[in-house]
Amino acid sequence: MNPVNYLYLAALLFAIGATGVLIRRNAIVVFMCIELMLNACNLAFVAFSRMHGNLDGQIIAFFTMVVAAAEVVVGLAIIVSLFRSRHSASVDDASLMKL
Amino acid sequence: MSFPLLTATAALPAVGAIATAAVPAARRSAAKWLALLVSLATLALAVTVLVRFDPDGDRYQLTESRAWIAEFGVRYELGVDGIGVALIGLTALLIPFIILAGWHDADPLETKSSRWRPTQGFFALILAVEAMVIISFEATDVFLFYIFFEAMLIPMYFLIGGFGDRAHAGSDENASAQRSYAAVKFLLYNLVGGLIMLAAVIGLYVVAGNFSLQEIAEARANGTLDMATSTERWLFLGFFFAFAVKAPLWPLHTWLPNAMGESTAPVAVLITAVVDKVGTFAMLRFCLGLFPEASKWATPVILVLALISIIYGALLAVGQRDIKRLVAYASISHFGFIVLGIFAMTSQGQSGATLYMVNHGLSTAALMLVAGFLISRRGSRLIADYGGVQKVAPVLAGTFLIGGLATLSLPGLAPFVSEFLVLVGAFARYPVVGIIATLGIVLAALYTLVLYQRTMTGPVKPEVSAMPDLRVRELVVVAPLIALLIGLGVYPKPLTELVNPAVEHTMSDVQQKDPEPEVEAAK
Amino acid sequence: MENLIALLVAAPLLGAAVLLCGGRALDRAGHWLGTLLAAASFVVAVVLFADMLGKGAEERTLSQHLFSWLPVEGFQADVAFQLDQLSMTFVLLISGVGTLIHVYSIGYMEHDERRRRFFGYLNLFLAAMLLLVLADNYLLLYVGWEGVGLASYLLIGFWQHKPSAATAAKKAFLVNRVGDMGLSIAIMLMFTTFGTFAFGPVLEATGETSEGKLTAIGLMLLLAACGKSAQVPLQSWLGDAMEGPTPVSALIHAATMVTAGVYLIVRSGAIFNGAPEAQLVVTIVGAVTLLFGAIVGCAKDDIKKALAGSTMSQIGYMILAAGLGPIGYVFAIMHLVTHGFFKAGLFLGAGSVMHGMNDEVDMRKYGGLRKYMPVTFVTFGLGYLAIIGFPGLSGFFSKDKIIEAAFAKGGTEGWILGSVALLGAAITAYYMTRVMLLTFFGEKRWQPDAEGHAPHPHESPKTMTIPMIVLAFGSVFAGGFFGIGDRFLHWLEPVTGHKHGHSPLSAATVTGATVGVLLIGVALAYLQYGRGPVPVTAPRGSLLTRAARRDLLQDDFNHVVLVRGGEHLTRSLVYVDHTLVDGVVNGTAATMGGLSGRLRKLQNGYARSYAVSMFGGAAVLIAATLLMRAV
Amino acid sequence: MSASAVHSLWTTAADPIDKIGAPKIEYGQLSPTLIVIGAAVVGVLVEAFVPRKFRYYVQLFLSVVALAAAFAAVVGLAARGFGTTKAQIAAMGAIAVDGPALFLQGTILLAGLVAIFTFAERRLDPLAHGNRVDSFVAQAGAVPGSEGEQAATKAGFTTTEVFPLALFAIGGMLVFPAANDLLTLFIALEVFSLPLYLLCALARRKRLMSQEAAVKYFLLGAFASAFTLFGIALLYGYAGSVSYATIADVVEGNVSTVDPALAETMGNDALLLIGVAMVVMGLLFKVGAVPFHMWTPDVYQGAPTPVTGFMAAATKVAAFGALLRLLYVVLPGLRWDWRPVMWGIAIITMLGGAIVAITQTDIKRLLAYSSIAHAGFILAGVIATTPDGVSSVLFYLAAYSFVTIGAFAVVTLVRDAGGEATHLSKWAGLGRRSPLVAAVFAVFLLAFAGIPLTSGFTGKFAVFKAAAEGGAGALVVVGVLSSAIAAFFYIRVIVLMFFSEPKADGPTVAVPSPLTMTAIGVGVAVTLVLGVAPQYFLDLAGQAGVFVR
Repeated sequence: MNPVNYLYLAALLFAIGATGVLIRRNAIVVFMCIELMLNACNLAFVAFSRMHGNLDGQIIAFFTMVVAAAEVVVGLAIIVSLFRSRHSASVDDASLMKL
Repeated sequence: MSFPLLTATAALPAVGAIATAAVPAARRSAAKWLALLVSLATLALAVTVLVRFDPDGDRYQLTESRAWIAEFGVRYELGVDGIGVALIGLTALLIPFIILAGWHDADPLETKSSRWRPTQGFFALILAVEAMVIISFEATDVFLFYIFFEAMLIPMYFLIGGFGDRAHAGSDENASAQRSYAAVKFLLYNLVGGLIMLAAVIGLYVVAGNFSLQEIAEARANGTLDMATSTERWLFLGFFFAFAVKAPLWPLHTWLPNAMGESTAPVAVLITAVVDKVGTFAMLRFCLGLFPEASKWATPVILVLALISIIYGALLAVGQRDIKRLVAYASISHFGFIVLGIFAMTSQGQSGATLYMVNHGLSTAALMLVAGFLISRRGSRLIADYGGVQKVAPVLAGTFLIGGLATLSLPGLAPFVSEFLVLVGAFARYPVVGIIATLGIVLAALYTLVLYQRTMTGPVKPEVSAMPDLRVRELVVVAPLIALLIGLGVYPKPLTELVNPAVEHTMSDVQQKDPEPEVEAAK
Repeated sequence: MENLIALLVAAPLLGAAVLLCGGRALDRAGHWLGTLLAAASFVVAVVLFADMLGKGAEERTLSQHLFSWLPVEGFQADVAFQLDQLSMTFVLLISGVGTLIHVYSIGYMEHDERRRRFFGYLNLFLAAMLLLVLADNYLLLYVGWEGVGLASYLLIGFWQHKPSAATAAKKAFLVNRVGDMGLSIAIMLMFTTFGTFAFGPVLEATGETSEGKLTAIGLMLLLAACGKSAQVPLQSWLGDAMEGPTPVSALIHAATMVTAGVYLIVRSGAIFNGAPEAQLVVTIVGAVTLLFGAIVGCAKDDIKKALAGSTMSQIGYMILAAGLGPIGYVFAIMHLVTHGFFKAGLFLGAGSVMHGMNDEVDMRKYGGLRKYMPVTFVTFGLGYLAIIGFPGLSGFFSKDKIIEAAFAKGGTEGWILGSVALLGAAITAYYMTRVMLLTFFGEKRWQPDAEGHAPHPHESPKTMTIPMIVLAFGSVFAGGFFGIGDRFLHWLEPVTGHKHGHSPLSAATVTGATVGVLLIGVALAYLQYGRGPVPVTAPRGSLLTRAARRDLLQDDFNHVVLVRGGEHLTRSLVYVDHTLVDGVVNGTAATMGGLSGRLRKLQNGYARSYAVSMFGGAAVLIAATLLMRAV
Repeated sequence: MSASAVHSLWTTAADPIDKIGAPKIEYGQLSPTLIVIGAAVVGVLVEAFVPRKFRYYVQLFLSVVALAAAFAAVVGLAARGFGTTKAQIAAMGAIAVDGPALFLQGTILLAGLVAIFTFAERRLDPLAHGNRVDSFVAQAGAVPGSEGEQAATKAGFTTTEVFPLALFAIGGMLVFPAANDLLTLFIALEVFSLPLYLLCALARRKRLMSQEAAVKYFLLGAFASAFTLFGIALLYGYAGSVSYATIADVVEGNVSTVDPALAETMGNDALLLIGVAMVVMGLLFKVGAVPFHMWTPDVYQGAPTPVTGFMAAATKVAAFGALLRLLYVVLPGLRWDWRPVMWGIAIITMLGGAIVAITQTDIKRLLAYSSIAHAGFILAGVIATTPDGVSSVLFYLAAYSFVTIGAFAVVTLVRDAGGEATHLSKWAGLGRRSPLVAAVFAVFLLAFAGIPLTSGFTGKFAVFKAAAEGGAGALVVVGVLSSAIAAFFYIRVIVLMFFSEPKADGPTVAVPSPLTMTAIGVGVAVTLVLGVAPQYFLDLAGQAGVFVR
């Protein structure tokens, strides 16, 4: 099956993730959408890796997973502390600073 | 390399400024004396420059040249021509009087926290301005000039905004509000001008590859550097705009009345008699020197602006109710004359313009400082609050009148010489312009005499009845100025001989010949 | 010998410097010092005069070069003097009359605590006036020209505490400035035309340039003359100038300064000779002023203002004569000198009267003073006879010659000018007689002054009477001395040149006519004021009278057109400067602020909207990049 | 894809492992990064094992020594000519050791050092229960205002983790501008971003704002890096490799062997252009260019001020370094595509930053917007695409970072009951109260405004000159105009400090410990030196202006 299709899928996933970031209020969900975007990237990497017949893309995919994990650690820490002090994980509630 | 005299002349006040600022808060009078001494020493150095300078020698003398910022093709190049020497002399001469006149202007009203040291600041800033002005008269490297042309705004800004006129109409916060408005206006106007000039400076570098006045001039002369006409014009406009703001030329003048009105009289003198001269000086040296063709191209417009400045400034001076604003508008009119002289492109006009810079400095200083003494006595700047002063303080009135007569350039006083030269110079090339400009002398008489009549003559107002006459310190300030006004009016020859060769150089820069008199032409 | 010339100027200048800078220490002796230096200058003048008489007519011109004043490329101005017969005449007149008036002022200003300063100003005036007539180039003349203007400004406004005085002084200076404009433009024209403005070269080279240029220069010089000599249309200041102390009026506003215009025109004769149109204009100005002044003189009740009017009209005569060209120059100067004597005398007399009458100036409040101040009466009377041109006295000779010359101009112009001059003579006789009658004859009409002191008229002190007597002598004999045997003519001819015009009327006819109109004028005046009692308050009078009282509405005109208009102009300009010129800048600042405020709103604090902007930005970025490749 | 290709792919995949040699790492040339990262790791261990009351001192000592050592290493490398003649690619093509890299690393290290001083300042906040405290929360986990927080404060807890975090961030920043392939770029990006997210959340005062700042920064940052990553993927897809050199070759079309797959993707410019756009967007986000700037004001305001200063300075340096390398090494062949776009970005960034700043009322937000405007100016230099452009940008970054850290350090001094008094109205009359501090701040403001005799002017002149020479005259004009606008609000602050009467309830100016004094002092010194006698540093930047490929 033509790997290009995987690219379309990746693009689709990326778009979905981005849209999610734009429209969802809950920080956790927003964060999940970002993870989705990262996964889309991974898919793209692997697909390309296959097209070009070298392993770089696959290796990068592993790196990305690690980075994503690290992001989860940091991100959840921040979001949780925010949630605890505000009793809400809505990104829209956190708008003290503006203008 | 011999003793760097020019550097020393500029550096001394700079060092003095730092020293003055460092004087402990309690020792206020020490700071004053220190500042005065430094300014006098600077005057001595300036005199040495004057002596060492040979009018018939090279164009630029006492030159210094050191590597500075090779990256930008910038060198630390100093050198003076006759015009520069004259203006350096003027600056160094006026500063001591300014300091002396402002002796008490910066005494703190109430005892502030021990770290608050207005007096030290005031005099330090004045010296800083002097240093920067002097070096910008000396710089023969465009970048070097630009640096100080811009940098001098900062101390001026603090002088205007920080040490306002005590005699202010209205409440204190109102006063400080207007003061900072004036200061901000001053800074923004000049900063915008300077930034536009910055673009032109960069453009010049792109075209010429270095900033040395002489090198560029030579390169242009022997054709190794040819600017496209449009480029030259754009660059010229960039430079001229900045200088026209500083000068100030209509319609970029409105910052001056605010600045002069809100600041103390000595600072007002510093602005109009010293700092603004850098603008007209730079027109002569940089606009004409670097962009002769563009200068000629722009001449018609500039002459019109100058004429407008002359008439418009005078008319507004007539319409003023505030003594200092009146003097400010009078200065605008006078700057119109200077610009007219510069761009008349005749040797009479340009010599006249240069003399005018010096004489206007002296006359405005005399008038404004006496006005300052007057205002400090009555505590008001409004003309209407005065009357009959001449009865109670004849000496003050007399000096004020002489200052006024100098402002209306009465023959026998220095300004007449320069004004007439400018008029003749303009008339020789553009008769109509010359005639219109002559209207200025009538209007000048009008605003000066009206001012004198309303303040000094008539029945004595009760508020001024107890007004003391000039004190010794104040006489020491005014008397020498008046002496100079008369001296240079009767015997301006030394000055003209100093200036003429430089003017001839400028004329050759712009490849202009004086129009021949009709009769000789016929022969 | 020529090195003495500088002394003429230096002496009074020194006096001015010392008196004005010197402190109260000089208050006691100041006036003597001033008088002494004036006298010194006169003595020097006499010495030079004697020396000059000793020489032949050709080498009488002396010149002294002091120093190069303003050397600029292609532009040479020197401080140098030139003393020829013309200057000599003026020098003698100025320093002579000047000295007399110094003496007079010693008495007149006795009670003024600022007397020292007054003498300082007088000396300053003398110096400037002498500089004016001695200068050998127009620029230096300009210096003297403005110098006398300054002195006159200071002296008119000497009693500055009186607002009227201060205003009058300012007005005088301003009107004169308008004239000065003319002079400076004239000098510029000379420079561009001849490349110089020294008398010698310019006046010799007049032949080499176009008549148009000369006319332009001439008209500009005329403008200057009008300002200084109070000729229409710049005459309005002279009347107000009477606010000054009377000696000032006598010296500056009668004898010397106001005649500077005549000097200028005569001195520039060569230019005018080359410019007939300009000459015509000059004569017209002279003629108009001649009548104007005379009419004003008839209507004024203020004795000094009446005399001022007469001064105006007498100078009108001189200008008229000067405008006639070579036929008139000499007589213009001659009348100038004689007028210097009798008009100064008349003013001093008026001053003496006021001195005795608590400074009352309204003639309707005088009357019958001849018994109380005989000396004044006699001297004033002689001056009166001189000015109306009573046969045998100074005025007769000089004025008669001018009228003759006017007719001699020939053509209709000649007729018109001549008859105008005659008419003027008649009116002169009328108003002077009026002054005489109102002041010295009839019954007393004295009124107590503001403080309620009734006046006790008394003769003035010697210091005042002696100068009056001397001047009276002048007014009686000067004319005869000059006129008989054309002494003056021969003296001045080498400088001004002279032509005998061919008058359509014989000299005798003209003289007869002059005397005739004179008698008519006197008779009319006597009929009106001599017989019946004179009302203390002026009757309403005819339209003309009322207009004349207001200087023929000239001031009103100025006020409406210039003052009001100027005020409106400046006020509107102040507005423009504040709203338009400044407004533009403040406007831009405000716009920036508004823009900033609006853009700020985008920063609404919601992370998601930030994300939107990023997303949008990315989209645009991508689109743009692709677009770049597309195009 | 044909079966044979799949087969070949399979066989390549099945090649015996022993062909892969152990990677060759030039430890010497990577020493700066290694030192810092190593110190960071040690710092973590310190947190684990050193008793609480010594941690602060040990951490401070450790970080200072590490940064100083790393800087020494950079200097050493530069001295050995790695900046110029011996510039080369290290670590199997992952890291470039060349002029720009070393210059920027040096700058980052010095900035970091100075920033660490401000991190360690413990004299400004009043004693909490008798303990000296810095500007970081006692216990990040504790809910604001809860008993837990009270207890933590009482127990004298302090978050000394900030030091290792900062070191990690610095480590990442050191790699970022030196990264020579896209993977390393991405990793470095994350390595320095994640610690910063955390640091933002650790303010002692105004914790809610601090946490909000962290959340915003984190979410938007992650969002941006997702874009970057996708962009990287596309570029990889386009060139079949993530190494800068290879991509550059492919872009310029000079590749020796073109296999069919590559030929196919090479033809597809969309991949290239979209990829470039997305990667560049990620970098522009980090430098805070309009329209990717919106996080800047909020984060700058909310984060603890020392962190703000650190971010504002170091992040910009690193990000611009990376941007330069990307554009100059990878995409010179693509200049005509990205230059116009960057023009647009630069213009709206300069104007946008300047204009919006006019109406700001909070000093930290004001500085944030000013930093946006400055990003615009630097972009003007980037666009020049000449060696001069590179060196001018390098110089500008160095000058700017010290001014910024100094300015924010001054902000930490002006305090009232609620901690730092950042509202502008509180600054009224500061010049009367404490002239010295006000004067110093004025110097920084003038430098921001680009007044001559300050480093700001030299830098601005350098970039504008480079831009003009690079044919971007119009940019210079816009830049000049926006500097005029910008001047307005810097001046406004000066007016406020000097010309308006002090308020009765105005803030006090705390007297800091030598640490902050050093930070401010260094800032002032650098500002003036680079303003008056910049020649030496301009030369340095000039020599460092060449990238290795």
